[in-house]
Amino acid sequence: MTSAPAPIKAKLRIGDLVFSRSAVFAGSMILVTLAAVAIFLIVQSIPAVVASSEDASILKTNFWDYVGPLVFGTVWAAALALLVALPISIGIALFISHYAPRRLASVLGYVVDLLAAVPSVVFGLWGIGVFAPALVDAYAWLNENLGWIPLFSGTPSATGRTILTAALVLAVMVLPIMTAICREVFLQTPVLHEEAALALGATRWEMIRTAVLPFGRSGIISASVLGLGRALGETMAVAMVLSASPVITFQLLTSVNPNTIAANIALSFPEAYGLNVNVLIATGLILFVVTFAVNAFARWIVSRRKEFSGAN
Amino acid sequence: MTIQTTQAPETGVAIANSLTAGRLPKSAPWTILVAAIAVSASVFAVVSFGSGVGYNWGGALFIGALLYIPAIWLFSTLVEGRRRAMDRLVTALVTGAFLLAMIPLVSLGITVVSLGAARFDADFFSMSMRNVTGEGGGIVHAIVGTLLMTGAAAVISIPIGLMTSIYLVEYGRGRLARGVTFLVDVMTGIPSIVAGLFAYSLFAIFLGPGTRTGIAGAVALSLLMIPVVVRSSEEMLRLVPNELREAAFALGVPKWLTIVKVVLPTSIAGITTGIMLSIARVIGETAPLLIAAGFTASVNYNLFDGRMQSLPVFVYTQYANQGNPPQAYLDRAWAAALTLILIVMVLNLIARLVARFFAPKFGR
Amino acid sequence: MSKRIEVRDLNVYYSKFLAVEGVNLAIEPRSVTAFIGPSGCGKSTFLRTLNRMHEVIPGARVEGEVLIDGNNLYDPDVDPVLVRRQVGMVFQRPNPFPTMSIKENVLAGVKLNNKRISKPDAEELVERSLRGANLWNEVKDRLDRPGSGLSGGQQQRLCIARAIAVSPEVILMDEPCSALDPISTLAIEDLIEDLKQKYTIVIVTHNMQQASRVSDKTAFFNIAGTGKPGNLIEYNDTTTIFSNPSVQATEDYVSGRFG
Amino acid sequence: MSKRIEVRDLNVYYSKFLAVEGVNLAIEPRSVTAFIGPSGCGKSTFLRTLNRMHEVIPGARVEGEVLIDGNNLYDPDVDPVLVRRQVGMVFQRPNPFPTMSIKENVLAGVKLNNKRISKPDAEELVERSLRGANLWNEVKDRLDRPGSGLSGGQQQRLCIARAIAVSPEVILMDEPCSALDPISTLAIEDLIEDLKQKYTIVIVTHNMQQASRVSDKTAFFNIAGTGKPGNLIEYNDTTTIFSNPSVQATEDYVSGRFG
Amino acid sequence: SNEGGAAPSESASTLSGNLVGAGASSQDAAQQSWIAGFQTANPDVTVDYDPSGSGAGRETFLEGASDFAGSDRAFKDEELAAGGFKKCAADSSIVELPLYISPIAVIFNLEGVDSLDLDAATVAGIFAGTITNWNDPAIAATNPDATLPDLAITPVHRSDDSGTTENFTEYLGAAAADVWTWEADGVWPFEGGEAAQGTSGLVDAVSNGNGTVGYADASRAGDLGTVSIKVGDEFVPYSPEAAAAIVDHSPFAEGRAEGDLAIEIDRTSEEAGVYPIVLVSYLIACGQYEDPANVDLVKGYLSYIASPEGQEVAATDAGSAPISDSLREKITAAIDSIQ
Ligand SMILES: Nc1ncnc2c1ncn2[C@@H]1O[C@H](COP(=O)(O)OP(=O)(O)OP(=O)(O)O)[C@@H](O)[C@H]1O
Ligand SMILES: Nc1ncnc2c1ncn2[C@@H]1O[C@H](COP(=O)(O)OP(=O)(O)OP(=O)(O)O)[C@@H](O)[C@H]1O
Ligand SMILES: [Mg+2]
Ligand SMILES: [Mg+2]
Ligand SMILES: O=P([O-])([O-])[O-]
Repeated sequence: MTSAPAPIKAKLRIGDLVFSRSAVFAGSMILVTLAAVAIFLIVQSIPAVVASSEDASILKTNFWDYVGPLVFGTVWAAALALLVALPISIGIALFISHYAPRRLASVLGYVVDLLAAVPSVVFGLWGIGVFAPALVDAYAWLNENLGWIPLFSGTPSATGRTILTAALVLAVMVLPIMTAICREVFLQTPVLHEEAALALGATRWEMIRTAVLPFGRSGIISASVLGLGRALGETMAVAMVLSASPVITFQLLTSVNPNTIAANIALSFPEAYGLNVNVLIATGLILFVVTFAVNAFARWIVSRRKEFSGAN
Repeated sequence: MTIQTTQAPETGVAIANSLTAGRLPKSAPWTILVAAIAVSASVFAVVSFGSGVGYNWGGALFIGALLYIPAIWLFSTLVEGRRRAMDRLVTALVTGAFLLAMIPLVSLGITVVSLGAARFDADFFSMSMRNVTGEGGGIVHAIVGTLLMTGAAAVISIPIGLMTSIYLVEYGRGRLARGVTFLVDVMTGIPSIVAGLFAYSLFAIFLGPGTRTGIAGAVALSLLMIPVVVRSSEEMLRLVPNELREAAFALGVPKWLTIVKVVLPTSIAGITTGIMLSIARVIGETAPLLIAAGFTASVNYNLFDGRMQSLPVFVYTQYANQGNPPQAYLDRAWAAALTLILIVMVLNLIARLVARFFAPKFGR
Repeated sequence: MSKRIEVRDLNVYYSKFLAVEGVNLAIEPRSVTAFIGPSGCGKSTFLRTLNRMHEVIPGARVEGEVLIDGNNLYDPDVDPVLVRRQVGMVFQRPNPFPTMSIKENVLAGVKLNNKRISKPDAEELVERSLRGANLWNEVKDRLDRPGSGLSGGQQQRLCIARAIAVSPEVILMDEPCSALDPISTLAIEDLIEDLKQKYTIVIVTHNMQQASRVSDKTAFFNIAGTGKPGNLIEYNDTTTIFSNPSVQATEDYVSGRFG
Repeated sequence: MSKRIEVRDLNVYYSKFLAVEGVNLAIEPRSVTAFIGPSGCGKSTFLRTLNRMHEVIPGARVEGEVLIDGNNLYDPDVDPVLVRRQVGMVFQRPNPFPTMSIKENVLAGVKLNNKRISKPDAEELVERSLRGANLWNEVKDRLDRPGSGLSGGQQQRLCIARAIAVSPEVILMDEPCSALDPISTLAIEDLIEDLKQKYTIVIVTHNMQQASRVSDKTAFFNIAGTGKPGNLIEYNDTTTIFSNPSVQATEDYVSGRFG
Repeated sequence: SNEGGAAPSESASTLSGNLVGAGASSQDAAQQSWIAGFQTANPDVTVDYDPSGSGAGRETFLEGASDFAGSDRAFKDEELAAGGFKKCAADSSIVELPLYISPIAVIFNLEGVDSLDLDAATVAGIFAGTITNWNDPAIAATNPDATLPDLAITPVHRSDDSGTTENFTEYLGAAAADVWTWEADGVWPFEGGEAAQGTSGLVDAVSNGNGTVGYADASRAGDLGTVSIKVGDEFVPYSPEAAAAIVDHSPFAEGRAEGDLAIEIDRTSEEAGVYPIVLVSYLIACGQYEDPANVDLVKGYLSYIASPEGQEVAATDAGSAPISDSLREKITAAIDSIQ
């Protein structure tokens, strides 16, 4: 059989060393990059945060008053988008992983992935030209019949370019990435567990509820985080579609809507000069912080029931 | 014992086979769907007749489909009992979710193809915009720029992203790993425009103020791409059962070879999908490229010198700064958008083939 | 409560591959039937057709009839969910739900019904099922810990507890004891003895002794060669099969060095 | 070539939970040693410490020494990879690589280590290993089909073939036959008999008969209660353990209705 | 392919090199035409223009990262005083040339109405949100023949910081000070009304809505209805000539260096045939470059833009108003002074 027994003494395995070092290096690269971005943002932001309207012409009073409505709009639009996108993407993922005939499923997966191929500018163009006008009547109807709900009150927009439209466009934009991740995770549910549920007399939905969804939970959260990150940071589509003002309002159907940080940067940056540039970069820093907070929250949810995570 | 599990659901009808108890006939869902659409169509007809507005086919179908969901649930509850009804409801909802997502896709597809077809000609793919005004011109420069910059971003991001996810799944324990996980999430939140600003400023430090180069664009894109690669690959690597790692370890395979030869091949399909998603995520970015890579009408093959055009920036500027005749600009914008989508489609297709080729072969 | 199972001319296919061919068999209520045979002869495959679990595998399909108390399982409008509620199953590999605690695992089948179950009832059911599977003493202090933290044997017993918690009428067991130590195996065999008073039980086993100990009837499956379909060679009272089989192949198999 | 294993005062922890306590044991080269004991008593846990496979589980750690031919496995500068190449392992659940064909699975130990092997050599090795695991006849026509398409028993035999293909010096087997039918089990036992001429073999089994058939020495593990650590109760020649054990618990266990 | 290379044989050009500019997107279409014309005549030259926005253009120029800038407004006095133009010689002044003049049209989308006559106060009222319905008496008063529906007015303004907005609000503030109390600003000064990004976004919003009204570069008015503005006693529709005329009737800013031709548009001019809502976009270069390498190129390019031919291509391709000959004289003198 084998030749003389190899000594059991450790030898420095170059492959292992190189591999683990480069893995650590890559991980550290992220740290470094992010630190660099953070430093860049912070250094650029400091003058803006303390600036007043005299120093920076886009400020009406001070920085915080400027950024307040933007933070609200960012979170509001992203939350609306996620609210719409999450159930739908889970639905699509389930449809592809557990409902559609197998042969069809991979084609359907591909078709949904295609949505990810659409650049945000095109979503913007489509949003202005096709989607928003198509919603005008529906908004008018909602306003007329459900106007007593504060969300639907106010004068409905004549062009349909409201925060709800923007959120829906965002939802469509984050769908593919969320769907793709959910789908991959659902497909990986161990057959053993699915069979266990079915053998207990579960219907397909009950099987999904007992075996698939709990197993995919951390994947679903990851998908949401990615989707939310994308929605929070999306620039062009929102800038093009949304009729924005510096306000805080929960009304979904009017022409006066809060703007998002990223879109605001895109809108104001081209004409910005001097301290105004710093103000805009400082709003970018705030967006960063918002994302931080959202992610920390998601992590916390995932870690809470880690031992039940289904990972072995 | 208070739990009753086994009694066949109570139905009035005497049925020969107790196992068939109270099922809707196979054709029932379709019958109900047609009925729901018919109801909705007639309501729309009445409304349209009453108000004099044109008949809204889309609305009628949509509302009809919507109506189907409670209808099937109701019928199923009556005939088949609560659990089956729930199952049918979820089936309807899940299918509905899918069809709903098809609406924007189809609408977008029709829009882009019909508007983009106008300029899908030979000139468009053999010319740049150099010295072109008004009609004519092409997008060679933008295609070259997009491919070069996205390619460079991929070359930067995929190794870093993949290695990071390997670090997180296979090596990472303790504080650094937790930190990296968290920071990756944070990184997903870098607004694209901030990424552009950062890359622009970074290169300004080294190459002097105001330099706009393809590589700066690529760096901006990789900032956006890395977290997507990490996240999706991490998710896929975690799905590889530990049993397989153990099997390899027990054969005296070093960890790195286990990762390279067992873990990665097992998850290659998911990883490829993730990488494709990340490329799709950045290939359509406008704002950062506008800032970091600038704008030009001529072809530039050199990532490290001079401005570089890209398809999304081209689409955006053609739309935003329309000259005379405006239609020529819009046609170019849509045709470039269509081209961009086709490029991603082709990349996607390649990735799928790769994934299929390497995917685990489950016999069952 | 128990049911009679009758199988008529059953062929099972994996897509085009005929895995099991022409099985005819009648399983009496309130009895234990053992399936024995060499690996790959289609015992698991056949077993799964008795509660339509094979349908979970893409491409798997059957020809023929399986009658449970005279009702054909494969009638076009039979609901497989109903079938599986009446015909429970325990698998070869333990498969507790990793996201659930031990207690939740036991209650999983009951909870599916969305039936409200009072807390004391639930606790009683959990204890009874776990005791039945001889697991109670080992886990009674950690009912809220994840089921996946148990050892292989413990996990399998948890799965048995889960299956009996919904009190099906027929229980199919695919090598349920292959991961168990003798003490647990003994407990499970005792349990099978108990359950047989009310239920119809079908068990696949490689352990000839187990077959002879627990079963009333034994079915011997064999396979002519790789790529060939598995066949039911002989089906008879267990004592007959082990003492006086009518087919040579059966005799060869049961009289192997193992017994 | 075969190695002597000596274990001194070994404690195994899962984080803070002491799973196995104070094991002292010497395993002679060219012998088969069986570990028996009730489920959860730490047989698998202990077995894995013999080739440092426990290190794969986060939080698992040992105290004490394991000497292989006098070299302590747990010396700080010992390379666990080299250990595992000399001390192979077959697991309780079959785990073929899903991305590989049957042939590639058998060659995995060679190929994964980037060793070159000529085509005829490879084919010879594949055939020899598969024959050794009594799988050759069943799969010889589909060596290029995925390994995961086999039945449970076939998969386990494939894993055994994979383990013996790298010809380790010690082979650890954790209930290798629990998913096998008697014929395959017989083949594996024969194989163990063969391998023992050259190798040191340690096998965990629930099958007392198997232990008495194949092993020279038997170690009986037991556990006082849940949450308590497992202990090595008695270690002696197999005949002594089964005929004349010195501890009451051992006698109780081996004389259970099972034999 | 249309990529550079072989020079046309008859070309007598001796110019070669790379010229980089950045700035106002309003000029972009015109810049593309100028670049095309200039590069055709000088095949060894490549000119790039980043339509990154006026502010960014001025910053880029200030940093010395571009050879020239395009801007919808001239540098302010205090910015000039701060100085620090990296490309320019130490104490050089800068040259600001009003080379792109374009009327801003008030556009609307109202079924059955193609044009309206409005005075400044009414336009201001509409955009300030005090006139909210198309059948408002103020509108009817000046449009007796139009059939005005009972329909809400949706005024659309720019959501981005924009030169168009700045010029439009400057006009409203000057011509209708009673109604429009805000200062001229590139950012829309108050909350309310519909907002849209960029000229294209605004035009799309107006076209896709019903009862919408907005303001945009006149070349983009397309089929939309447009407003004739009351100047003196007349209602003047937008036209290139009328736009050029108001520039000619407006004074240059005072206290500027020679060659710095910043114009202060006289929005309240009552001169016949002037159209007061115009956007003047500048090309900005150094009076004296630190590095003389590109001076010939800059002069050549700017001269081409100022030439009747250059102004003509911009008029065709971008719908701008050609500058008058008298303005051209001053501009040519300024270009000649660049060193
Ligand atoms: N999902 C599947 N697709 C294709 N063939 C399969 C599948 N599952 C099993 N087979 C084949 O069907 C035959 C019967 O397999 P089965 O698992 O029923 O055998 P078994 O008697 O249960 O064996 P064991 O005792 O090892 O569990 C085998 O040849 C096997 O390779
Ligand atoms: N990864 C783990 N983390 C924590 N505890 C564990 C882990 N694996 C096993 N244990 C515990 O360690 C003890 C010994 O388990 P082990 O799997 O070694 O038992 P075993 O004797 O092999 O049982 P079986 O015969 O069922 O395989 C058990 O109480 C078990 O719950
Ligand atoms: Mg089986
Ligand atoms: Mg074990
Ligand atoms: O030219 P604008 O500044 O109005 O975009």
